[in-house]
Amino acid sequence: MNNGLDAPYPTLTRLTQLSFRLSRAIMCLAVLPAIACLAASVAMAQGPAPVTNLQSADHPWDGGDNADLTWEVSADDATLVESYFIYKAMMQKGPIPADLLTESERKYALVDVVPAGTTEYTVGSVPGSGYVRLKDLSDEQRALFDPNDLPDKPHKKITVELGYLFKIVAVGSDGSQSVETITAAPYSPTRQWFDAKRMYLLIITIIFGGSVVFFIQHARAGKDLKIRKIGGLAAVDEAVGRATEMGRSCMFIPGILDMNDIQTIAGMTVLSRVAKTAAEYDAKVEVPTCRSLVMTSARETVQAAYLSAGRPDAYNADFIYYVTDEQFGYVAYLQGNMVREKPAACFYMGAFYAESLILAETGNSIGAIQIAGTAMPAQLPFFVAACDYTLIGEEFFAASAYLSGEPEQLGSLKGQDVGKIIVGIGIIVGVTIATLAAWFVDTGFLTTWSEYIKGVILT
Amino acid sequence: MGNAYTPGLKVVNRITHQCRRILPIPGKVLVSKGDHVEAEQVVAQTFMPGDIMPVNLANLLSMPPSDVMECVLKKVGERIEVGEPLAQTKGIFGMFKQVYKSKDAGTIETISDVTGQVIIRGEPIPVEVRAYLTGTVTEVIPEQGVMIEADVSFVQGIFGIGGESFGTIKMAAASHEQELQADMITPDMKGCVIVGGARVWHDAVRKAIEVGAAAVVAGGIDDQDLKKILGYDLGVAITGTEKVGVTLVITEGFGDIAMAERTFDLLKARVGDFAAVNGATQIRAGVMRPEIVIPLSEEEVKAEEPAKLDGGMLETGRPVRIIRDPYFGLIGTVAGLPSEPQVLGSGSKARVLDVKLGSGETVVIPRANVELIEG
Amino acid sequence: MKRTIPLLITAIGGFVLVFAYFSPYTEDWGEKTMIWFDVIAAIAFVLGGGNLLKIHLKKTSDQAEGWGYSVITLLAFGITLLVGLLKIGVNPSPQFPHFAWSGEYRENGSPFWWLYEFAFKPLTATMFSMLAFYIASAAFRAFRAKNLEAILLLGTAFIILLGRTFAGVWLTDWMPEALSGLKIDNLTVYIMKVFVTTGNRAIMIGIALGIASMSLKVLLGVDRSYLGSGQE
Amino acid sequence: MTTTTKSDAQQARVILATDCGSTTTKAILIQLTDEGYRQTHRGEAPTTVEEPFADVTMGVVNAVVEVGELAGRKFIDDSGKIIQPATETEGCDVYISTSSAGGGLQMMVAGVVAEMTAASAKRAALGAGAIVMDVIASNDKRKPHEQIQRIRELRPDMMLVSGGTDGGDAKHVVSIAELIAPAKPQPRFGSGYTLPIIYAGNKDAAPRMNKIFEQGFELLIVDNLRPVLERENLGPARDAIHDLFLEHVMAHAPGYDKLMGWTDAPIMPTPGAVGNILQTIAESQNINAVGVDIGGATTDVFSVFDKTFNRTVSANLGMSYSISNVCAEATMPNILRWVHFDMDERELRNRVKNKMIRPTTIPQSLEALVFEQAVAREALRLAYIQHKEFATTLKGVQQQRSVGDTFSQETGGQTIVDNMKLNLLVASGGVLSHAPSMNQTALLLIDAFQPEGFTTLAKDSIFMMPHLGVLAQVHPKAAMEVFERDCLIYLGTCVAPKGSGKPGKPCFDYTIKGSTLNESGQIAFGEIKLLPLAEGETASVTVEPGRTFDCGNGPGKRVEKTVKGGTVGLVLDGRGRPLELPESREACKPLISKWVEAMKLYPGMG
Repeated sequence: MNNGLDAPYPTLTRLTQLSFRLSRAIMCLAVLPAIACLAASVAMAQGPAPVTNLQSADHPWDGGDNADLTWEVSADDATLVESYFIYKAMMQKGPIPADLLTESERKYALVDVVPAGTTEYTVGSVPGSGYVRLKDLSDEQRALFDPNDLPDKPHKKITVELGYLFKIVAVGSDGSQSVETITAAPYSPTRQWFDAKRMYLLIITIIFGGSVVFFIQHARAGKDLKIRKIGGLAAVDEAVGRATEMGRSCMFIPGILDMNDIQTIAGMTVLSRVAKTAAEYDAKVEVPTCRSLVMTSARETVQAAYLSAGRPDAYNADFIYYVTDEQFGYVAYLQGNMVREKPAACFYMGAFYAESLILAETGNSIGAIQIAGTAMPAQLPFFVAACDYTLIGEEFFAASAYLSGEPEQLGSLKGQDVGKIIVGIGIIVGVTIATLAAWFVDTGFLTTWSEYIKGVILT
Repeated sequence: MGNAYTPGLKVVNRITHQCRRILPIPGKVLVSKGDHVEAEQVVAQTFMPGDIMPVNLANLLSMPPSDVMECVLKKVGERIEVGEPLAQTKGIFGMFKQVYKSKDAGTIETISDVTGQVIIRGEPIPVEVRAYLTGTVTEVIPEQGVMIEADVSFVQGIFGIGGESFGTIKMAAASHEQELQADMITPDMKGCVIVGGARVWHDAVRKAIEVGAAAVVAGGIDDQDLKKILGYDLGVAITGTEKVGVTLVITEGFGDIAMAERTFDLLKARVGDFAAVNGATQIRAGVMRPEIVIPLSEEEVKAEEPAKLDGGMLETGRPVRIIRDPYFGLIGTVAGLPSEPQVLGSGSKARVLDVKLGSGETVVIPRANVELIEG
Repeated sequence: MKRTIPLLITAIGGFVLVFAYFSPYTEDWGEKTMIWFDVIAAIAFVLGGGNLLKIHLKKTSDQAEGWGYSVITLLAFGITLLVGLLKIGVNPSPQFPHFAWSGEYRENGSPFWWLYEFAFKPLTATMFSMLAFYIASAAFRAFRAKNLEAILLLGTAFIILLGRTFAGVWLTDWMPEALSGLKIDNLTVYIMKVFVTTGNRAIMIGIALGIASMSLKVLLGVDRSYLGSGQE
Repeated sequence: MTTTTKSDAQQARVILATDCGSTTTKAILIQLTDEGYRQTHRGEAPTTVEEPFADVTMGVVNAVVEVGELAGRKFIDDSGKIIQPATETEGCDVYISTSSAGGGLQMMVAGVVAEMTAASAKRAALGAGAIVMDVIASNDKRKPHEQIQRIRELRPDMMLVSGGTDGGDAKHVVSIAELIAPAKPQPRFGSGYTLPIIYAGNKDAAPRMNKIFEQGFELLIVDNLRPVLERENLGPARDAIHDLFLEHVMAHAPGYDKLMGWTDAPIMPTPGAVGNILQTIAESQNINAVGVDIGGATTDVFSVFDKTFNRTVSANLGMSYSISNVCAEATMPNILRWVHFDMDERELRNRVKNKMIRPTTIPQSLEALVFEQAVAREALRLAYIQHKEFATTLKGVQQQRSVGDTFSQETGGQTIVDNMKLNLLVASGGVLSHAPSMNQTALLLIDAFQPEGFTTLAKDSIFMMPHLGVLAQVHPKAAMEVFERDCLIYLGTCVAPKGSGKPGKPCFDYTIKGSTLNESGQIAFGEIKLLPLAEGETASVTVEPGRTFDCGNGPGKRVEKTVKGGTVGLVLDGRGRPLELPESREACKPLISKWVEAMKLYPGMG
């Protein structure tokens, strides 16, 4: 996919090219009065000299949502000019018919206002190159514009689908405007294979992912790894045992999100353990789900668990069923079921929202052993308060490693520790720089660093 | 502290040996008093109630256990064959009925509406008891078994593995001090009781299994060899049920130790005779030692005087075997029986005896550490 | 095979999403992957609906305990499905006035809208409102001053709860400007901004790392427990 | 029977007690002297339960006659019965007996979940003095047919079936019963014996039990031993075991019906009686105690912590029949780390096996003794580990959390054995009681049990605890007095702080004030010191542990306590807890040598 400016349209036949041009011509006719209008307004003010040699170029290493502009300052830059107004206009992609090279009839939108002396600018999504909003302008500046040109909402982002023209107007301190300078050819951005904005993230990802993989390999080599005891998982046997002794069921609730949520997957790993224990104890484990796909996966998980426990005959698919996709409908069902059937053990493993406390409190009132695990920070306090055991965020994801006891899985936890070290170093460096920058305000480089961390690394 | 010594192992040329052959549960005795029985002859048999097979219908057909009663198609006591429908669900409005076909044959023992379980009892298992001892039935215990008596040559081992087996005696070792190696075992020893001398090696046992020997008798065995044969480290000396392929009898103990000459000579004298061997050992209250029983032919019975076994008292002049380090395995005679306890090298006080060893040396040994050589 | 193919799909799908994040060029591949997921989820919905029907029909057929509720569920399910699917009572769209079913099934005043607005919404709201009671009961139980940590937390919770009410503002209103930091409402804001955020971030970092490593394990097929048990 | 004699028992002047073990019957005589009740004489005779005698009373009479001869009293009248009550020269006021003849009471227990009701059932059976042959539970990972096979194979004297809370599970407990009934275990005592079954499970399932065990079983239904998961109620089940033991098991053992007629209190299984006395002591003195009895085949551990009694039997940890199993479980390197000189491993392995097949032999040389004591350390250590795992808080209990526990979510089923809280450690059994030197016994106990803080060490002089256990039921005062004065031989006290440090660095400072012993000094980490403090003496010991060491009041906190002396004395143990030995044999040997020397263990050994 070559989006170069001069590239012909290989797929377009001559006919379509013709019709294309025709339509352009018709459009041109329609906007003629507007051109006249604008030309008049320009002629009215005797402003500073315009900028020259305005060029638009592709911004490297991006997703095609930026454009780099360069220009030479106005001759009056040092004297008259206070700022440059940068405008952008969207248009069809491709070469522009010769007769439309000066398309001042296009709908230009103000992108930014830069101070005199500036010679380059990146239009796009990079911080600092955002679009100007009406409220950001001073009253004088605002007077220069038709409010309709500056809608108080973000302009459309640059995309590879369209072409763009840019213009710059030098504005004097008295409000006088120069003649506009327009880019010679429409600019069509291109997408690159790599997004430079995500460079730091990529580095961190590679270090982190690499260390996880490294430790997994390391563990495969047979190195013994220790893991802290996680009470909530150790208690699975106890909870299932309680249900068995009391002749009640175990209820497993895999959260309210679908299988594409990692929390639901983590929940499934715990379910596999719960089901295996239940199979060994010959207890009943009930899994009402809120998504059909979760039901299907849960069935697979439970069946495999029963098989590995050597009791395939005890598996009953009817205990894993679908209730409803509706959050509160699901909660209503669960609550009713809990109050009627009084399960002796309740497991909440997955993504939860407002229903967390409703479920956990109901479970508590019926005297069930409750074990919860979620990575929803807002719901954690509720689970902690109402459940016997709670797997807090990270522990929840460590569950599968913990339960399997396989060295390679435990290795991944070690890899996670590397991640923590990176974060720890990052926090210490960041906090130190930010603190110093706040103390020595005049030391520019500290502020720059701190801005760089905030603006580039952390986005 | 009445008898703080191990009663010795019997190694006798001729003894009237009695053996009790009892069914685990009451059954039918097939021989009558006075009958002559052969070692491998069945003397009593019975049928054990068959294995029970629980079938959890509630799970298999996904229904509450309380429904099981209505859904089972058979009644308690009825027979069921493999593939025959055992139960059918009620279905949804009479449709989608599920049928469970039995995977086992047997009779329905119970149907439970609490557990949802049906118990099928399989075919009765025949249990037979063989005579083991070629001899005469001296007593019939109705419905239980028989007592069999015969004049035999009798050798008790100290330790064995494997159950009862039968075969003719064949010597593999030339002397009681020769170790039993794999190359000494030849294919013609199939079905035989192989007699070695001193330590039996692990690969010799392997070879014996390979050639299909009935039993191996040797003086000693190394702990690690035993571990290799069994596949695990033996913790408690209760054996007899191992399925290693051969019955093994050790006459002296663990380590490099030669078979007692007397034992070796006795076995050597009976080469070619038919012997019954049992490796079952149980070292607990009611001790059981492995044994080699060689029935005597009638001429032999006449020829030899039955050995007179006394109660086995420690007396000066009696042959004893020392059964603990530092003199383990040595044989000597009682030279003195001091009555006062003495302080041992270990610092404990115990009753001791003086033993005159074959070398002429006299050593002091705690009474607990000697064993009478009987017979 | 039963294991390998799902693992392959997971791995490819997952890595495409990761790759797409870093490579603008392949941005839309990720979107496509997500669309595949939606397709699968939609198919699975049929399974879910079928399962729902089966369970409640069975219950009704067996006249099991509480089968009346099952009948109601079935009716509700059927009616909603029919009304929505057949677009009953929907005004035709202006574009196709001759087709009665051309309108929007959720349009205001339609029976489906009515069901949503007057049956579904109030029911949902009822469930949600129960939360308030449970918060009270959970807080009552959880905040027992058993040890030092509990006492600290109890105190903090008290300040925050008070700060969120008018009483809190009113109670410390008399404080001079110099001590404004100690006003309960300000304290609340300060606690929420500094301590709560700090704690939350710590948990968030753990969660993020957990998610990353878990995802990696799933993608690499190290963790297969979601496909059943750990063994092949 | 018991109630009437109980009141008379308080005036008893002469008490006779026997314990019918599987090989010997031991009789002791307790008399009221000027200094209260004292054990005065003892005698023993071979047990006569098996053929050719087949009458337990013969052995009892023989043992009693021996006691009578020593005491110059006549206990047996011409008809061969014990004379009661006592006169000046004849008879006794109270006669009691325990029994473990014929292998003791062998039971099989069943429950629903192995860690819950089945564990409670096991606790009840063990507490009553039974040997638990196997535990059947729905989650014991055996398939039903394997469970049936096992029930058929074992021949228990009695079964205890429990499971389900009251109103809880019936399905599992009924299905277990449904397996037992058709499996029809054959009792040891032959076909005339109907197997007694105690049902102590969900009361709702009791009617079903009646139906299932209608034929061929002797069913006794008692209160649920776990009415709710939060509470255990073992009393009724234990009592039922004792009753059935007498009614059925004993009644089938030869001669016991006669013996039962003689005794003034029901005959108890020996270990049950030991547990009884330990519980009585712990309760009356308000202490925590651990008792151990290491035998040839099994090792029994008894503990009372915070008034909760637990007993475990480690079936295959013993010093003769099971010695090979100890070596297999503990592994040779673990055993050899306690040996301070070189030994040939292959030879040792064969020696161990030879001991297994000739269990009655005794070590003759010092080397053999050192090795045997090393094995004993490991056997005791393993038995204690098993005990710790068994003696736990109840499992399956709902935890009430408050926000304070967020980051310390303790699970149920934690062990209640806490060495720091342990006050008294009592040893009995051949290798401990008959060690040539008491110092060996003391260090054996310390090494194997690793008591923390201040712990009094004692040994049961002549294994009198079973007798006293029964006596405690009829005459607690006499039992207590004899226990204190004659039964226990105090070895001394061990002072050992918990924690770890660098070898050679200070572990704790001590100051001792006593009538004969007045010393102060410092113990370095890795050092052990023996100070003489004779039996009957006490001293006040002040310990100031280092920062990382805890002697009962928390790390680095000073502790002051009065300690009891004994035949060994006061042991100041700075080796740290848990006691860690270097992995390499070379590093281990000099260390052990140092300790052996400090404790004067093997004086004959250069």
